Amino acid sequence: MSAKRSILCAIAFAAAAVASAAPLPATIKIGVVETLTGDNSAYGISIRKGIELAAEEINASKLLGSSQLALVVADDKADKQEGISVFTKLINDEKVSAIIGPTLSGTAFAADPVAQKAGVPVLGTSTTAVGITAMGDFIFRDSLPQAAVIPGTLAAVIAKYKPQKAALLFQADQEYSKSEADVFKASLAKLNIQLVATESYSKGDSDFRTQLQKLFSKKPDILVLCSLVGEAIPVLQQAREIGITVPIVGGNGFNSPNVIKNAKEAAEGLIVGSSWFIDSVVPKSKAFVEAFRKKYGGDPDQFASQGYSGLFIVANAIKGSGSADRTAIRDALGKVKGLDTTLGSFSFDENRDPVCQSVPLTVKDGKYVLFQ
Amino acid sequence: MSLLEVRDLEVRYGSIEAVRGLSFSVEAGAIVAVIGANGAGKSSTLLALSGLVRASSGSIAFGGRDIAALRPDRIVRAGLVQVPEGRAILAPLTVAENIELGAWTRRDAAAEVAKDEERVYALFPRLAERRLQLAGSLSGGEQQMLAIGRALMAAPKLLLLDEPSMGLAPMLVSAIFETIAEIRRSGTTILLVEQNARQALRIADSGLVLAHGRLFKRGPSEELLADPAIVEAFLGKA
Amino acid sequence: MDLSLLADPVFLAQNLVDGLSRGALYGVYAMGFTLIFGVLDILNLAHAATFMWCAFVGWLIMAAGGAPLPLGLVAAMIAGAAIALMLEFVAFRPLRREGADKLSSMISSIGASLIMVSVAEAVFGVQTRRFPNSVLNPKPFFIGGAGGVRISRAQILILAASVLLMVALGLFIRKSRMGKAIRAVAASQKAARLLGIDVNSVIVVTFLVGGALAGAAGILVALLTNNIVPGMGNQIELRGLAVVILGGMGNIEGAVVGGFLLGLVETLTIAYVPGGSDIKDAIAFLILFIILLVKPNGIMGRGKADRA
Amino acid sequence: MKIAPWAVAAVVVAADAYLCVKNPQDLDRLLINAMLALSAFATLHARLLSLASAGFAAIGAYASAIFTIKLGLPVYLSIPAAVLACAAVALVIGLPVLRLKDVYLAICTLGFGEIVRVSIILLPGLTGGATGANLSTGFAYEAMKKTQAWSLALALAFLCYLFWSASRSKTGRALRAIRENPEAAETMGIDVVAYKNMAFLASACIAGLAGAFYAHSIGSLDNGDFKFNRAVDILGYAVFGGSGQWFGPILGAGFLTALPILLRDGLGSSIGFLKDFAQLPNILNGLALMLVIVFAPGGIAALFVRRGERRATGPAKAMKLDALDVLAFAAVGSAARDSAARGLSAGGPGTFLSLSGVGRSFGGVLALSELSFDMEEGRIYGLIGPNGAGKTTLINLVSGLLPPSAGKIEWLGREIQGRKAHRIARSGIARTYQNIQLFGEMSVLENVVVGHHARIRSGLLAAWLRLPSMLREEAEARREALGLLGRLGLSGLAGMEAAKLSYGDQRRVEIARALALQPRLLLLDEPAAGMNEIETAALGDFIVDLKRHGVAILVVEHHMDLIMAACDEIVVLNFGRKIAQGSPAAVSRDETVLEAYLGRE
Repeated sequence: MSAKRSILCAIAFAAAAVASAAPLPATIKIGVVETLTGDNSAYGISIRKGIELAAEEINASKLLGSSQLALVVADDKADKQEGISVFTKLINDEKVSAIIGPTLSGTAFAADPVAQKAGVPVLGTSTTAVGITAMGDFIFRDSLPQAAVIPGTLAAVIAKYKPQKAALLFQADQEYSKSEADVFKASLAKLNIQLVATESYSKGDSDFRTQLQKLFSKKPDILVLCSLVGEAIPVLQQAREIGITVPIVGGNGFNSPNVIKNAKEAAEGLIVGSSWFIDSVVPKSKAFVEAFRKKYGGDPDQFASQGYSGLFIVANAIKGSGSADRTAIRDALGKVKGLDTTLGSFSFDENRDPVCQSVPLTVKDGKYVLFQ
Repeated sequence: MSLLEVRDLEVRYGSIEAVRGLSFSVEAGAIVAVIGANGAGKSSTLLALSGLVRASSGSIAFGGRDIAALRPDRIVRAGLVQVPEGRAILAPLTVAENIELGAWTRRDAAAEVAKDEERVYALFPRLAERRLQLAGSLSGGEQQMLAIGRALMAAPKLLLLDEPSMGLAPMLVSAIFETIAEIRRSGTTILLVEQNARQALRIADSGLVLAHGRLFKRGPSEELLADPAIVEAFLGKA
Repeated sequence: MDLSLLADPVFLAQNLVDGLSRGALYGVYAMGFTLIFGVLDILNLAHAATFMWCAFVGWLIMAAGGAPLPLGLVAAMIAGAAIALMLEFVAFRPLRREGADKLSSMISSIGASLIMVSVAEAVFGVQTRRFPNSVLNPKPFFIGGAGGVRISRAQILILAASVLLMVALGLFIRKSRMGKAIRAVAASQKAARLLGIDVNSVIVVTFLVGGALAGAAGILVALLTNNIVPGMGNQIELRGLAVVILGGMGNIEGAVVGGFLLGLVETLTIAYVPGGSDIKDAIAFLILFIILLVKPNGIMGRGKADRA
Repeated sequence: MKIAPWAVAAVVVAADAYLCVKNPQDLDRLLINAMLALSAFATLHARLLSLASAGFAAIGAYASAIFTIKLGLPVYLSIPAAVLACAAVALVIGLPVLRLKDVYLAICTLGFGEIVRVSIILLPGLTGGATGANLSTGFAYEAMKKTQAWSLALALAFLCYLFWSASRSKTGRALRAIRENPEAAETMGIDVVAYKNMAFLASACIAGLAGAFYAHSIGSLDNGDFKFNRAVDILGYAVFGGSGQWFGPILGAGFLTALPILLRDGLGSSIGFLKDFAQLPNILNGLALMLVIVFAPGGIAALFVRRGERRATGPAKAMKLDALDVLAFAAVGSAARDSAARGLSAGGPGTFLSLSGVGRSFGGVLALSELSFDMEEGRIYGLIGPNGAGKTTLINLVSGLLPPSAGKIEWLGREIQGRKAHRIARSGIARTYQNIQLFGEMSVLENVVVGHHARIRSGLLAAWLRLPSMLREEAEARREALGLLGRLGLSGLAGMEAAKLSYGDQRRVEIARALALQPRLLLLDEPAAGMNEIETAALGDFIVDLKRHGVAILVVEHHMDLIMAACDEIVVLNFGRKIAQGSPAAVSRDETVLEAYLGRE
């Protein structure tokens, strides 16, 4: 099944594999640094589940021959100092071959340089901020930056609704939401849609009625919401509560089964753009969702999928390089092209950023479907 | 049997021994004055009786029952009530509320309590005038009246008074002593700690003289007032 | 100022409704906090965690257990009282002795809070929990037709509850026998002891009442925002502190008035000041600064003498 | 429960050393936290419950980042520049905010942190806004990284030295006095407001320094780095470690930084059931925090203090004033005259102290009105009257604790009404209190040495340099203070904690402390309260003796024996008005006085 395909893909790395003759060690340690406690742990826990599932599959399928991947999981607590401390520990004490993480871009900016300096490849599976991969040639990510998703989503919306005016709500003190909002603003301007009002809230807010009311009073044709998963649900519900019926375009935070599950009818008609969604027809993805449900008894989200694919990407790079050497893995990662993942066909560009599909989705009858 | 029997009482604060092996008793219906120099252990003794500091050893029998290990509120409930040095009135509460709270431990009928309330206001007409005033706004003398009145509301069998005359104008000092005598006439036993030793002994039946945490001398008031050694050391020239 | 909006009376009325209900939420939270401070002079930084746990208990009973709203409210208040009682025994009473720094209790409450939030995370996870519509129909009423002022059932509930709780607590503290004992302990523990008041049990009652208020706040906030997460305490803690200070530490009515004030100011800032939503957090504290410069004991503070 | 403090400290230090050897990155974290803890200590120690450290750290961090990235300043310049920026902000916000008390100050300074955070978000051009500032791509970063740990350690060590030396000087003593009792400190000639401002400024600078180091250690900043929780954490380090001693916060930071790391490393997260229980280290962390604070409720540093200093060196001697060494005592009197001549010789003859038309009201109620009387040098004045007559108010007015609402107070020819209490104290007026106001947790000797505050010239700089002149002055002050205690029969108690003394002994210490100011005028508010007749009489003799050595005295007392025996002149107040003035004999026969105060036998 899925492992077979991976092996097929790995043929692309055959040349590199031949070049290094030394056999892989019996266990290869991969560091997993995620936010596992605190407000932001929803992402970290989800990613970790995806990665652990991937590790099981990789080890069971003997993707790396007799070598086994051993995960060393650590909690970065969404704290910069802790991130640095954990990275150092994994690199110096645990001698990991590569690190997947950290969860938040802010932590990545602090911790990734540690790995860069030590020459340990890092693969971010949820860091989307501008400048992450610019920190060095050991830093990769498989999470699509917002600029790669949003223009496509908006284009699809324009095609259907022909909006003239848009209003925007985002979280002012959150780096992810802020940069997503910036990309939305730029894209709207490029597409000649007038941004009639922008409002923000801050961490800790749970009552957004006033902001929404004010946005609503400007009579926009579409409403753009940039929230993280936690706030996405109440924002949606309150928007519907005060009677906003115009199409709502959500940022990445709205692409979660949780949103549908909790916001219920308020989520109907919501439009999001994403590299992955639960009903994705990509074959790898179907198998992943099935395996995930079986192991954890719930639906995976985009972060689990990106984490799952992340470990496969790393494993394939190890296989490709035929070595657990950090630099060799880095070199092999740089050569990943057209790898079959849950995110579809996956490549890294020359800046070590991901190249993969992104599709506009909408919520219909409690499910994400392709938006047309 | 005496109302209060103290045996070998010791009180320590860390390395300091404030009371060392003190024994005395108080008979029901009496006024007993406790006099002595500063640091002789008078206040410490009272605090130990009320359970506000724990005796490190010794026994305190009140009405035949050992109260040395009881919580302060239980001791009040048993009928041993203290008016502390510095009065400790509840400044942000009104006079009436202070008086009312004095009866906190009483479980008898509300009518009884109300009767006692009237008795206290009769004893201290100044307080009656100021019922709704905040206690913190009273003058020093009025606060002392309030503290005593409030203690009476608990229907004490034994009333401990710690320096009731401290900081009061001479006119008020004699008034307070008169009040104390009157309280005794109504049947309450009183243990009185005073720096104003001469006046205290005058209204007391007997006296205890403390020095360095020990009992230095005890006896009927007249005897102590006449004892040249006591006069020399504690009373000064009349 | 956004003048086009200023001219719209419905928008203004809407903001007043939203601001007052937001403020009511701050007020209910702050009431319990200020009560405990008034009596013990201690900042109970585990109050927010208590509040959060009560929201979860209410959610468990109503969403998962299917209990009706009044039962959920009662359960949350009982849970709050129970948690506060536990805090008193574990975090505060051991430190209530001579030589203990007042701030030590604060540290101890931080420790307790850390444990409570972590346990909630471990038990419930950090995903948002929500009430089903069966608990409280989320469909708002519109006063004056479809384009009129919207007021939700949760808003009505929280406005009513805040005033009711304020009056009830005020009466309890001022008139009841136990209320007077609480004030006595607040004024002087030594004096209260000499009156035969069992100070520890009065403090226990204080914690029970304060905890129950945290419980009420937890469930009401949960209903209003329909967003129950282990981190929800952080969200209200800072505002709660500001409200308590605005109203004067230990002043119960002050807490509610301060809550309303902060809620209104925040809402009106968002509504009428251009870019207001960006600065609303700072505005709250700027106002706090200004008020404290003029009245260093808060708007209704009259110093320690009239506390609790 | 007895805990050996050195063992606790050793465990903390060993744990931290182990961590830093194992993971050098944790050294930065530890040192920065220790520095932040010191910044919290600086305010806490001056009785300011400030939570501004996180806000100042944010300013320091961003300022140094901006100076480095935008202005291209080298790191060794950008960090000091950032500290200066913090100092500037502290000066501006300190003025209004420091008037607030306790929790009000705490919440207000929390608010300050919140305003700083929002400002960071609102200034994206400067700070990167919500997306944060990133130094890691800046050129300074790598250079800084190499030098980080040792420069940080050096800076912290230097700060420790400053705190250590300051704590053993008049500055440290003044701050301890303020911590214990700001009002009494003020009337001992300590400029409380200035010291509080200084403490706030120092705290801001240290926090800024820590923040700047943080910026260069982490390499990236965002607005979440110094939020509310951080502010509380920082205060936690200081309280947990103990705010009484400068090394407490460092131990506290050491403990509280190491604990979560040790728990994390000790438990791992890949073992068995812990795999899905990532919260366990946090839970144990909280539990440990509570347990330790229960055993060391005054903080770790308090464990050290309880032992040495506060032991009585001998039993209190009875007040034997007849054994007063008159010759030695004369030194006090002459010194008093010297100090008077030094500072305030401007006054013409006859205007020693003069009150004219002095009044004071509280919320509309007149406590004193239209009070006029003069005092002459070297005489004893008694002030008597019923409770609430305004006697203590008068003492508060003369000593500067309250400004009069009307009238004029002239002292040595200058009007002093409305002047700050510490200046009045320095000009030669000392006082005692009706409710004793000692510095309770300080030793008896230290209490008295506080009285030398104004006369010790060596300031903070001298303390930091440990100049011999400063050491000499300190030794001299202690010697004099011991002498004074000896004369009051208190030398056996010099090492005792003042609060542990009996009431009467505390009164004597208070008098000794007031005399240490070498006053020309001594205001005594009910000095004999809590004394028996014998002691009261001895006190009377003592007062008369003081007069003989050139100190004028105004004494409020209800003990009429003392008043009649000691006073040269008596002023009688009733309901805030003077109802009589004259010799003891005259006053005791005065009908109005008998009516209002003395009563008739």
